[in-house]
Amino acid sequence: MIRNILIIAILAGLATVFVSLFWNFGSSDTLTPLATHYANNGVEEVGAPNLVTSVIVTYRGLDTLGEVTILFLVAAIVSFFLKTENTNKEENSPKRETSEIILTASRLLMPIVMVLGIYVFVNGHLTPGGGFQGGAIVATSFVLMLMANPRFQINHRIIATVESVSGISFVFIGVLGILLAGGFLDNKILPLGTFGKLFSAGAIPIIYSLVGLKVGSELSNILSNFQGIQMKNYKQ
Amino acid sequence: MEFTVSKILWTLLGLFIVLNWGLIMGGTMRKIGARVAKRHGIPIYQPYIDLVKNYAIRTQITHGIMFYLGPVFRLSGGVGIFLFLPLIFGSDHWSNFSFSGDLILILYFQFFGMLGMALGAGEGGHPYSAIGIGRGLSQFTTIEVPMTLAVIALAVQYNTLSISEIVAAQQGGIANWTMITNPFATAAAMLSLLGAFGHSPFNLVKAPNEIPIGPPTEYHSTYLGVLRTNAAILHVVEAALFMNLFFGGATNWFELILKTFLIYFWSVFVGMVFPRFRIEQSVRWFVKIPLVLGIIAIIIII
Amino acid sequence: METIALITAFALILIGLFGILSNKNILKIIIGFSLFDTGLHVLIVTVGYIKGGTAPILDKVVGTSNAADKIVDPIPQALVLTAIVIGLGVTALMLAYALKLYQAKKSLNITDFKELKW
Amino acid sequence: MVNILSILTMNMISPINIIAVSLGIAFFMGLLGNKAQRTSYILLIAALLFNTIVSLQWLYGLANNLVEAQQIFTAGYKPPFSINLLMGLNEAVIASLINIVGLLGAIYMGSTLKKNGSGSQVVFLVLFMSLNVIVLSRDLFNIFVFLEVGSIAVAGLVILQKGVKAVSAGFKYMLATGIIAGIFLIGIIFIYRFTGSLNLDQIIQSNPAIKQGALISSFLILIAIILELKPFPANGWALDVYQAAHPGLSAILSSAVGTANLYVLYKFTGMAGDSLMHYISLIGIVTFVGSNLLGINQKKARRLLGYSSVGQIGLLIAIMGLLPHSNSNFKLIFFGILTSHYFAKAGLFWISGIIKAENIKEWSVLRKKPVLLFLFLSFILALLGFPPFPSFWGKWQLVMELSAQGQFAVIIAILVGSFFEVVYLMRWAGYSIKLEAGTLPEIKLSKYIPVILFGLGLYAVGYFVSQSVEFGNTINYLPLLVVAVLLVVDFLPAFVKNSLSILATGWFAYLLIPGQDTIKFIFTIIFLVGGILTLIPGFQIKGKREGFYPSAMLMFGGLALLIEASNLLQFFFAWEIMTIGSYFLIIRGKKSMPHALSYMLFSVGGAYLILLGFGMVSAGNSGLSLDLLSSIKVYPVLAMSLMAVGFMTKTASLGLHIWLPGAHGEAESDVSPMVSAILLKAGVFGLILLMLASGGEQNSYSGLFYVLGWIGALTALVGNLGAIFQEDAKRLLAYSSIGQLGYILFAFAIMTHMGWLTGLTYTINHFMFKAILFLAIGGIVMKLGTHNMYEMGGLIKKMPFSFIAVLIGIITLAGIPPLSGFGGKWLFYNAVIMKGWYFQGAVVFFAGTIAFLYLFKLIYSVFLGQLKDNHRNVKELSIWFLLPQYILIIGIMVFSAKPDLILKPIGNAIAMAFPSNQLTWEGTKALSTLGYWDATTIMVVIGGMFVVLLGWLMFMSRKAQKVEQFNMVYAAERPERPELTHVSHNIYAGYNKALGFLVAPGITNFWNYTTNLVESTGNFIRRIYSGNGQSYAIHLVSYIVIVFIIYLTAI
Repeated sequence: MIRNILIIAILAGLATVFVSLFWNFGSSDTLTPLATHYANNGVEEVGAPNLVTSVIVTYRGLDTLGEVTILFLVAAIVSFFLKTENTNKEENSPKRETSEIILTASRLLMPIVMVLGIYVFVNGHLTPGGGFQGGAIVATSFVLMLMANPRFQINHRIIATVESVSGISFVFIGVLGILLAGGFLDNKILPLGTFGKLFSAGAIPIIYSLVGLKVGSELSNILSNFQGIQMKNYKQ
Repeated sequence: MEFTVSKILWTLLGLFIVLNWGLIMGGTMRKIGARVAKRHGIPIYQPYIDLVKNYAIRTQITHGIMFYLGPVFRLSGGVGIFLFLPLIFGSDHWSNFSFSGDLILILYFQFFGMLGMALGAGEGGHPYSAIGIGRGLSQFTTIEVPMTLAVIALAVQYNTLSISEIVAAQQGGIANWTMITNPFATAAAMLSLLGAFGHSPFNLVKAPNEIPIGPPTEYHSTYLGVLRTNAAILHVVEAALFMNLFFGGATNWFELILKTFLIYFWSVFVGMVFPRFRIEQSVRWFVKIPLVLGIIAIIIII
Repeated sequence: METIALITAFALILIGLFGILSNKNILKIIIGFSLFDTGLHVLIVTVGYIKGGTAPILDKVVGTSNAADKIVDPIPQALVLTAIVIGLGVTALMLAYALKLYQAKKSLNITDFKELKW
Repeated sequence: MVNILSILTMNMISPINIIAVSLGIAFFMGLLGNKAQRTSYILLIAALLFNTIVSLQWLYGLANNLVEAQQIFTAGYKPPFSINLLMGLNEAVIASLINIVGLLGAIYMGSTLKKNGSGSQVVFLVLFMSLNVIVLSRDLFNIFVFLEVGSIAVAGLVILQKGVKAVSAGFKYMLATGIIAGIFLIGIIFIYRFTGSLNLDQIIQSNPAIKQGALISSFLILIAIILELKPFPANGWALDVYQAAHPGLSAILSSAVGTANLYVLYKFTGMAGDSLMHYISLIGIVTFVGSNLLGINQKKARRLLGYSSVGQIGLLIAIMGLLPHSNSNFKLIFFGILTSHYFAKAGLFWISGIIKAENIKEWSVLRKKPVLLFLFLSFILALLGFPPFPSFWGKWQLVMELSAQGQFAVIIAILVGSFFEVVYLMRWAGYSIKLEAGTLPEIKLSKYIPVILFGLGLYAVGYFVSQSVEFGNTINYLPLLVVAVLLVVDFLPAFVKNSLSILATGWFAYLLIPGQDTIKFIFTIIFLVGGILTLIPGFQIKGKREGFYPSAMLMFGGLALLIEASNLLQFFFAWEIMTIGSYFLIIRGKKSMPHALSYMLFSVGGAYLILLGFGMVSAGNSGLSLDLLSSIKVYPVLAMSLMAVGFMTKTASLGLHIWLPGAHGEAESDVSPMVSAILLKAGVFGLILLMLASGGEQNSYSGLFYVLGWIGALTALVGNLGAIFQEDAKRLLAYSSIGQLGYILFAFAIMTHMGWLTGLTYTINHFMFKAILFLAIGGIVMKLGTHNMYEMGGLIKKMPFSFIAVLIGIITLAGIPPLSGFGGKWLFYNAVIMKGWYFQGAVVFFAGTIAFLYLFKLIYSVFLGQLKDNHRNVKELSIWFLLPQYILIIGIMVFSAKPDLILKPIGNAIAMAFPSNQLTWEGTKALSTLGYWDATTIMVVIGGMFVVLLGWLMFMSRKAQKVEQFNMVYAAERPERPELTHVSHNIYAGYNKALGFLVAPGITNFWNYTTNLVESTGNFIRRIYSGNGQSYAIHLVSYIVIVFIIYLTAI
């Protein structure tokens, strides 16, 4: 109890920091010069209607590379972390078979969800959404399958290959940016194309698709690693 | 000053006189002591007899080289002090080799004999020697402190460390003696003297009344003779040193004999009256009264 | 509008932190983190809000010419995406840790893991 | 090599390739899967090598001005519109450091990485990629992203170590970094709000300090990055990771991640106003002091290294906040301290992984591998800022800069923190050198090589930094070169190395002696000729005597440099070199471990006071010349006192003496004379320099010298009193040294012509007789195998030559005429009376009489009395021990008979500073205003008389019969066992009863109490690290709040 009061007191102290930020906040009517620049020149420079995408993939492409790396990293860590020996016989809670209806329905839904995901990342430069969102949706399809059938096995090999190839390609495109255009991750290695079309905005659709593939496979990978433990528990 | 033959001869003559006076004085004191204790006592010439007897004994043993060297060191100590001490004020003949060093030399040369004695007795292998020496040294350290304070007081008072100059400054009547001009220093030094002469109450080191203890037990024959010779010389020259420092020195032999007798008698007198201290008692006593007197002596002259 | 959002965001952050700091159960701590992260995300989006602005996607209504006056700030929106992904990664890793910790001691109480101290 | 590099620099590889190549390879490794571990490991090494080459290439190019700093714009747009990277000289340095440790770390962790498959290697590679990015990036949010990448990678690598400890540590780490990241993010988003930019340069330009909201945002950002740097006490999580993670990872965390985060802080400090910088420095100092305080009682090696790591980084944070970054020396200081930490911490963590010993007491296995032990000690000394390591120069320059700013309180805090660090690191060093060695696990080459390379790197960088420090190029490395040679040839037998050392010492002397003034000449003789004499007994020792000669030459080299020193830096350098050397010499004794530690602690404490004093000396003055000591502008009395106390730790003055008896008493037989007769004089030398510079007779420090006089007198008393109650022969001599050094201090403090003559006479005498005594007693101790005097006795019959040497030694010590000791006494009286220091003089005199007690005990118990049964076959000491003794006896005899040979030139030399009341000479007769002293005549008179009397007695007792050992009168009994008749144990019991209270161990108790207080404070505070990860999170949040509140009240 005392501990909780102490924690509350500390958090109250932290709240004072927030309050002082709050008082200085004020509301704003105009964009920052940086945002204004993007608003005015984003289309011309990058060619994508979705300015957020421009920022993510091009202006702040290095951050995005970092994000992708984080997921990749987590996938790698989880894989060697959970792979290690764990033999717990007591964990053997027998699970009921999933009902036929759910199994069928999930199988039906899975490709649709996947397609949605692909749609979202392919159109990332045009509509709300993008590689991460699309990738997450793709991974959702695997979640669905896992939830429906705990014995569902994701093919590791394929996922790992997709993950790596898309990653390498991302980096490769980035390097192409140095060679062919203004700098690392510059999207102008391809023509900007017609504004608003699918194949426009230079390399953005490609990059975003790669990101989508990569995120999807990474998330699936993480999931499957968690599931791996589950599976082991089954087998015993 | 140089080492001329006549100088050396005069010095040897002086030494001879001092030795004889030392022997006679020693005998006299023992006689007085005996009479105080209502005994008949020895004849006054007894020290001569002892000396001759000791030197004449034929059986002699030795425990090794340092045992041998001990008495030599001891006698060197006594004779050395004599050599460096001006005996008679104003006399070239009796100033010995005092030109080579001052009061400090004499203070430190006392240690020469002590050290040799300690080492010689040590080699004797007798356990009581070590005990005796340990006690003697312990007591000695505290005896010397008031003495040093007194000497410093004197040096400051007369602005010199040369004994001849200190004596010179005291000429012209009793009023000029240090005894009068600096009574605290004198008192401190005279109390130290009690310890230095090693009479009761500070004679635990020699402890003649108890079981044989200490260096004299191990030494015999010639060695003991040497030690006795030294004792006779040392008593006179130590008394002469005090005489020079505090009691106006001596301008002739008679004055020297009188004054040294009285100074020596002071320690015998106290010894007759007071019983013996244990070693830690005497150490504590010396760091109390004499030390305080010495400090007062210094404070006065500051 | 942004006042409410801001207050919500800060409240979420504090609630999340309270969860992190007071719950002994590791899973609940991780949930606290999720709340904390959510609060942060709301905060980021709020900061990018412009009064009366619309989504920063150019179309027929919002063209290049008038975009600067109409849209909200796209940058925080880009940032929040990154933040979400990072939060996701951290959460996943924490869950993996929780699993491992549970396997080791059959406990999810954080006070049970005090082998290292002083 | 240079050619290759310059060709490389023609074509600079863009640093963006570090990211591209690393990530490309990382993704490719994912493709390889877990089967192809070998291939992926090779790829990993290749990628790290590539990074290293790129950064080194830039470093080379930028450092030599071959290329300009490069801005890299991603996506082809200029900042602030896109993320940009900057590769300047700073970045090149930091990135090179990071990439080198990455490469070597990967080699070191090779087996673990291979075992855990490509996944772990990917994580490793990504970690280093992210570290590069956060160093190079100029975009706030980008830095955040890659900091997170790094954090996650670390959290992943933590679990490479098996076991629940690592897992729970990793989880605590994640909790903490999660919260930190949140705070960071809040800061970033608001700074974007208030400045409209994420570009660091633009944000800095907009000066966030002027707007309150922006100020708070930058506060949050800075506090977040500071929290990443583990400030005390909100750092429990980090300590756990240091302790539990794979040592290879701990090394990386401490050196690479720490370095990168520090650089991020450096980049961010531009946003902070001056007021924030103030707090940053405060945080750093608190961390440095606090963490080191808590480290004191730590017994687990890696956790201890964790504490040290946190502390060092705290120091670096403090430096960042303390010095304006425009300060020309800022980078040098920072670099010096950073690289020491970097090399040493990585090296130490790596070693911890090699020897697999958890408790610091088990590190003694290092002795099985001398190279590792050498590296270990080098690393520890580097952390502590000893020369010739980079941190020495860094710390020196830091103190000088702070002094120039007048920030003495800060210097004191830093020195206190350093001191705590010395306590535990040197204790550890002692364990490794002295404790029983276990078995060393098999060492793989891949783990060995990185450690060796880092060891070498440390020395190389140390030299490099020294050349950039002001006056650093005045340092003479010759002695260190000699030490290096001796280290290399350490496998040779001892007599070869002994000859080499003697030659080298002689060579130093040959180089030094010409053109020295008298006083320096005397000390050269004491230091170097004394060195040769005390090295001679080394011929006695068989075998290799590993490590002895480098240590000895380090000490003698330091002493030589001390004499040569003409500026403060040289002096301090020499002082520290000498301290290290002597420490390694002292600790060689069988039971020396605790004593060597306390020696070290007092020495270092003293050295810090000297450093502080030097700082005050340099403040307000230009240059570093030693002459500045006479024109101190800032707190002159305080500066003088600090330096004096500093030197007095070496001379073991009262209150600072408790280390000496153990250190000198337990040292090896030929080391005791080195440290006692020679080394102590280094402190005297320092004091002499100070006192001469203070203006001699007409100084303005009379109060200080008055106090020093009393300290000297009381030291003499306490030292001598301590000696008389010893049963251990060497300790007795050691206490005697304390006493003698007390005399010396007293004499110099008198500050008159006579006083200085006394002091120098004492110095020369003490050198000679203490060397004789320690050589003789040391040789005997070695022969008999015991230090206890009551177990000896009667050795005069077996060792007559040693006896004579000791006899002459004690006569000199006691000051009995006619030997030279008396000269000292005579001068002393004159000096005391002329000065009017009667009471002090009386105390010193009393001490002198006490000396008789212990001298008698020494010579009696050892040489006289009864020979023990088990010593009946003992032989005389070997010629190697006797030779130096007799050479010194000749010296004593010459000095005794013709003191004017030495005293006249000394008198002339000091007449400049002390013109009044000089000693005048009439031939061999010295005249003062008070008295006179004719040493030659005295020698003749006493010698003549002695010979006559000896002859007479020999004649008289020519028929004396030699008797058996037990032939004596003994209360009608004949004793049969020598023990019964050798009264030696506790012979001054009566004296102890009367005056023993004077030697009650009050000072020892005081220091024990202080030590206990510090340790228990550390232990108490340490309890906040309860092991509960949640508590650590609470600490973290509270830390933010508390710092914020303090900060808020200030603005």
